[in-house]
Amino acid sequence: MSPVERSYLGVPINKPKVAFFEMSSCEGCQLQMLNNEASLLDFLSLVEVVNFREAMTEKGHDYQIAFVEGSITRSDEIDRLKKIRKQADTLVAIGSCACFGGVNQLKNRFELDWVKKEVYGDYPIDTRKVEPLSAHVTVDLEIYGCPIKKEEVERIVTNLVLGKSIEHPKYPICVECKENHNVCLYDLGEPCLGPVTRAGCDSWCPSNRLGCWGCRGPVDEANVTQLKEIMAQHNFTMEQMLDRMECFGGFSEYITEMKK
Amino acid sequence: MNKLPFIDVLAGKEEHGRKSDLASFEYTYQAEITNVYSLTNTEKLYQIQIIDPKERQRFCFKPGQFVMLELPGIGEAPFSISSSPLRHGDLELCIRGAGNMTNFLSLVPRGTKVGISGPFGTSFPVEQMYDQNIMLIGGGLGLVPLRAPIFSVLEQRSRYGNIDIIYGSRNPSELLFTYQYDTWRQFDIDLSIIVDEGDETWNGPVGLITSILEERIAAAGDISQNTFAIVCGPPIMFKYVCDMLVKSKMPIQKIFVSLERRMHCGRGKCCRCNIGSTYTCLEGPVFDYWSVLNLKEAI
Amino acid sequence: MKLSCDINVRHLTRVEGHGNIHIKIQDGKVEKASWDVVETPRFFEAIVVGKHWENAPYICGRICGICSIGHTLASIRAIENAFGIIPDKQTSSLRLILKHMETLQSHLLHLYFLAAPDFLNVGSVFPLIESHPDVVQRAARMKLLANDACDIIGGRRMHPTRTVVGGFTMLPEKNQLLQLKSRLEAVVADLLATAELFQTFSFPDFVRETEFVSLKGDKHYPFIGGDLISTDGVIKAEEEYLAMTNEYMVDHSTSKWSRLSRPSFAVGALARVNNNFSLLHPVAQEIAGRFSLNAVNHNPYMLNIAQLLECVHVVLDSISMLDELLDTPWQAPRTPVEPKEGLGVSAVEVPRGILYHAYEFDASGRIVHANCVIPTSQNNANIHYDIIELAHQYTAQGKSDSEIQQLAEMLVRAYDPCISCSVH
Amino acid sequence: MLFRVIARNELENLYDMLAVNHVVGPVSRGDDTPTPMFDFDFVYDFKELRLDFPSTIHSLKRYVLPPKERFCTFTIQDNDWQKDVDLNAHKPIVYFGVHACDINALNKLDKVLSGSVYPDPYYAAKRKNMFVVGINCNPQPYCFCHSMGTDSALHGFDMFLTDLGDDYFVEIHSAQAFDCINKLNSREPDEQDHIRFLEITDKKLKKFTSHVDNTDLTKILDLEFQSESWKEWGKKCFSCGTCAAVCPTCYCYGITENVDMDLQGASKIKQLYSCNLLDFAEVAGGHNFRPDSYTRLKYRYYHKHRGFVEAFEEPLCVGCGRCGEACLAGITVPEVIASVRDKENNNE
Ligand SMILES: Cc1cc2nc3c(=O)[nH]c(=O)nc-3n(C[C@H](O)[C@H](O)[C@H](O)COP(=O)(O)OP(=O)(O)OC[C@H]3O[C@@H](n4cnc5c(N)ncnc54)[C@H](O)[C@@H]3O)c2cc1C
Ligand code: SF4
Ligand code: SF4
Ligand code: SF4
Repeated sequence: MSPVERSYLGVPINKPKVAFFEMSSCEGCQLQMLNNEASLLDFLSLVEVVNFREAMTEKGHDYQIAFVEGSITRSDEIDRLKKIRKQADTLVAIGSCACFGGVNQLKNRFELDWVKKEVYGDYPIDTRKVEPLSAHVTVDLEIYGCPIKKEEVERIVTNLVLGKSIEHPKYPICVECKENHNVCLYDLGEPCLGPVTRAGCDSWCPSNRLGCWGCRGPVDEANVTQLKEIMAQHNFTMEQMLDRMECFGGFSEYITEMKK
Repeated sequence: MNKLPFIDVLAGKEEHGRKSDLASFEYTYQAEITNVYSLTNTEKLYQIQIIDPKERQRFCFKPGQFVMLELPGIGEAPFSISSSPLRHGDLELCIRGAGNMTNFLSLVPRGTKVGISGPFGTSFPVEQMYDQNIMLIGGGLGLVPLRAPIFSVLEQRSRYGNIDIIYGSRNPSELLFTYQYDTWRQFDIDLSIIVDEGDETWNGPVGLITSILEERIAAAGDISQNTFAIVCGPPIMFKYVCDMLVKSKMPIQKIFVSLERRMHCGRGKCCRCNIGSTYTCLEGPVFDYWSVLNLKEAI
Repeated sequence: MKLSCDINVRHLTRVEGHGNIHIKIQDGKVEKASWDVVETPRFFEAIVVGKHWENAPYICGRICGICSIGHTLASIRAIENAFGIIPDKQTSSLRLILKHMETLQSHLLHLYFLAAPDFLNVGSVFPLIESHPDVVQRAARMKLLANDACDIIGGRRMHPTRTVVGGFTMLPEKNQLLQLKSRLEAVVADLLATAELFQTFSFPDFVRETEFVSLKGDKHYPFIGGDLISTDGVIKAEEEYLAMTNEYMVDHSTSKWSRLSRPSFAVGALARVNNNFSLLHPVAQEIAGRFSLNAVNHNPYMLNIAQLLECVHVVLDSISMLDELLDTPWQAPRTPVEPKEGLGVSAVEVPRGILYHAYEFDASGRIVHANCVIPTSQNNANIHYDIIELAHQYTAQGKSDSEIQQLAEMLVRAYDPCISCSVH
Repeated sequence: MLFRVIARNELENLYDMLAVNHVVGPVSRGDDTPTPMFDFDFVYDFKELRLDFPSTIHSLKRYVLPPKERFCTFTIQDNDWQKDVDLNAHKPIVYFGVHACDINALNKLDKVLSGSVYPDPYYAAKRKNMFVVGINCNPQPYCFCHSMGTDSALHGFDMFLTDLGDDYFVEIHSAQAFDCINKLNSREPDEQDHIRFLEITDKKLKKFTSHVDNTDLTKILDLEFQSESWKEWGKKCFSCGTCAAVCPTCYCYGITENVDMDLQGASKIKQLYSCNLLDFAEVAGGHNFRPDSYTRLKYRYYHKHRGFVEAFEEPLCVGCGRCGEACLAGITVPEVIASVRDKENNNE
């Protein structure tokens, strides 16, 4: 199939060939793409999927946009990733694993040898320090979240196809939480990373009465120092705050500082 | 029984062939891009005509005012009108590809429909300047808003004294409207151009705009009585140029500048363009230098 | 007669995760036939060590995107078992409906998007959008309902937000449940149409005697907790799960393998149906008859049908649970949690089979040791032996390499393996 | 203005009479919380109404200025398109139980949004279709409306109730309200009612504990533009915009345009913004006129307590105290202004 010519306001819009790949992950972010049954058909009219192992047998190797999920935990993944990078014009990291290492990077808290032994005993197993994609290749665009939010992905992909620049919100989750008319989790006696986490998920967790765990990583100029004080004021331990902040890897640069 | 009546705020408000105030808020003139010319690598000149002939005739603006240009789904942004006020709804906008909307705009073909709303904002008081000398000082893209007052002045050239245009640009390839320089000079206008960095094609002066300005001020002699200045350009240029004019005794209420801010509405609602608490879109973009000095964080 | 065959499938498609199939037969002798799992391990059991109990469901739910609800619920149950928390009726019902909806959406995804293309001879669901629009729309409609239900009860269709130890962070609104119920009632017709569609497919008549392991139903078809049972007659309590799973490592796989009375056993929809056939909803039992599926069935391709039966069962069961919930006023959404030292084990039936989470806590509620046994890792050995048997039988029948490859791929897919989950 | 007195039990009749329309009123939010909380929401039963509410988390603003609102949609064909504007107001709404501060907030919003040039029809359409029933309040520790002159409402409502104990004292401000009251059992207030009314107002005044000193505030803000206090507050601020979100008078916004996935349509979405957010004053090219959190925080005070005063001779703040209550960092208006004033005193 050749890309179907479409146009928007007289500007020709190509239907880009897109491929999906996964490194170490739960494959949930890819599934989110299939999970949008209400808009799946529109999505498929916008792009041509040439490679999506989780959903199709055919494998195409000429694609312009590669969506890569998962983090790097074994050396063969680096080679695969580099090949993908070579082929793709645009490499999009999807989900916290690809952007920050995700929950997988919690492994980095320990010595590799201990980790191997804890799970596999003496059986030899190949693994390495968990890294985000950007540790090995240039990532053109990051789509945050664990999991990614379908509405956000759809908007981003539409903009990508149109050639519009993609701006992530520069404000924290609190903005969306207020938009959703929620009661602040701190008032309900629960900790929340909303004030320091980049918005875009439409305050997914706080709207369900669960404090934010920071899966989308820090907002620009996150005021973590102040958050520490607030956690303390509300009688949450430093450990509780750290548990959340280190869960998805987005706050890694703050963690070392905080653990001192 | 106590069902409250629903009040339709827009009903029956089309009076005298013009929209009511409320209905005009989100009203866009449908306009067509009739021509596009590349001026430099990044700037293009768009000729845009309001489609409805009646609306086109009714559309009036003053030099220095801006319009909001809308590309559905892509964005809406403010642009100074760069054409002569006499031409009503036959507009020329000179636009630099700076982001989303402006880059997409540079791709759309002739004949594409765009939305225009406005005109908005304050203008350069060219009537006040009758019988006086005018210095029009522009840096980079700052020449764009100067073009409308230049047209106005040229159209009534005999009503003004000496006219100086002082224009600075980073390098010769970024000079705008080069094709018009001769016409301007024919109208007895002193046009001085300086670039930060010359190249093989360039044999004019090289340096900062202030060095030329200094010369022009020296040539003009006393500018404390009968000279106005219109200044437009990047914030850093403003500061130096205005300082120099003030030092040379030009009264601050005779210096006019055009400021740029982020704008989402152009109608004094979104607050994005506020300086201190002044709406650039309502009380500006044209300010006299006294007001600028009064504004916190203006430049 | 055909005597050799050589098949290598690298990164089998339309399954979750990375696995390879190798079959090499020379002169009628199987030289090699294997199912290798090459997924990269993520070491969940290690990464939760030292973490506070609250973290466990949140982190361990991320073992798998498809059955994240199952993992979350298993994790929560293990913690509750360790701390001695017994969920009230309201929480149990809501959790079970949530689980049902995950089962429904996962089975539907498998039946329509992953398995059906094989029977319709296409490479993916995408061409079916044009060739069989009504089928795709039906699938989308049903999946949407299941996903919406997960959103309403769990807060999110994947990696749920409302499910916590002690109950829920918040409850759905009653009118949401009412709407859900009427949508579920409407979906029954779609499921019957699905049954009709699958009746038009021809399932390979491959049989290999297998031991089937699942939860043991008591009065209800089992999904959350209870005793463990095998078709070979083994019965164990939930806490004795290790005696049921017997994990060991093999060379060519990063996933652990399991065995019980035989070198391998199977878990999943077919195992559940085989062990608890009489507890299925009568309508599901009736549909089973149409496919001549009786307990104990040893054809792994019938896993697809077992999934279909469960779809029917979970929808009808959810409707009756919703009726009850709608008739009773809401109780408090959650009970307070007091951590305790000790071990907590839970067994939960997730779409692909029985899942175990077990944690050991210190007195402050921090995890000292964790163990998760995933259905696909229990199935891996069985898939491996199935493939060997399949290679034997079909080579002997003289099928071509490509036919055998197709049948082998279909066989692996029938298990709906969740590989990244098995190598967690 | 006309005055009437109705018996306490007539209130439900008033509600029922009005409830043929949609009703928004104060309801309880979070019974399982340490301190009871309230918010405005649609009400379907008189019993849900909590007219004794101290204050609500969010203000009424969201009903006239929704946090996200679709301004218009476009249908696109090739390089031609049509624009379809929807003001998103389709029904009149009764607001039952609104405190004076929130009524005054609406009056202030009116000045910018429907009073000045380019009146905003999206706002006007909702504002014109409001029927407001005010109710007297019970000042909370964080309320400083008295300092802002907004502790009583002179206009901007249809009727205003004051709880006299057994009766309600009713101020009637619109013909529609007059119609309603005439269908109830009501009477003219007598001498005794006047006394009771004054007593209650008097009691209320004594309850205010938070104050803001507004004397010469516009000038002081100019003088203290470089004050160190701003930086101190800036260090605490998350730039999270919560203050603006709960504020009944903050109205800034941003516009985003989105193209539908099928490329056949587009929409223009307005999102309420806040001057505290990082990119509020960023222009094309990336230059940010207010890059530091303290400059943005300061700007919010400037707009409210200086700029708006310059334009309309009153501050853009009704002293409801919501922003300070909602701010996790504990930044409150009385404290910020006091600290800035304090610097000024020290300088002398
Ligand atoms: C009164 C006035 C007159 C003007 N006249 C002219 C003129 O005559 N000619 C001309 O070329 N320009 C003119 N401008 C400037 C013009 O308006 C901008 O270049 C235009 O708005 C850019 O729009 P855009 O959608 O292309 O860029 P955008 O994509 O909106 O922005 C470009 C840059 O702005 C930043 N940005 C944008 N949106 C966001 C966001 N949501 N969050 C964070 N950062 C963001 C980014 O750094 C981005 O790179 C004028 C401006 C004003 C106020
Ligand atoms: S609220 Fe926080 S943890 Fe939840 S989805 Fe959003 S960013 Fe992630
Ligand atoms: S003042 Fe408080 S509420 Fe406002 S932006 Fe700063 S931290 Fe957020
Ligand atoms: S204070 Fe800030 S957020 Fe509020 S209206 Fe003013 S500029 Fe907007």
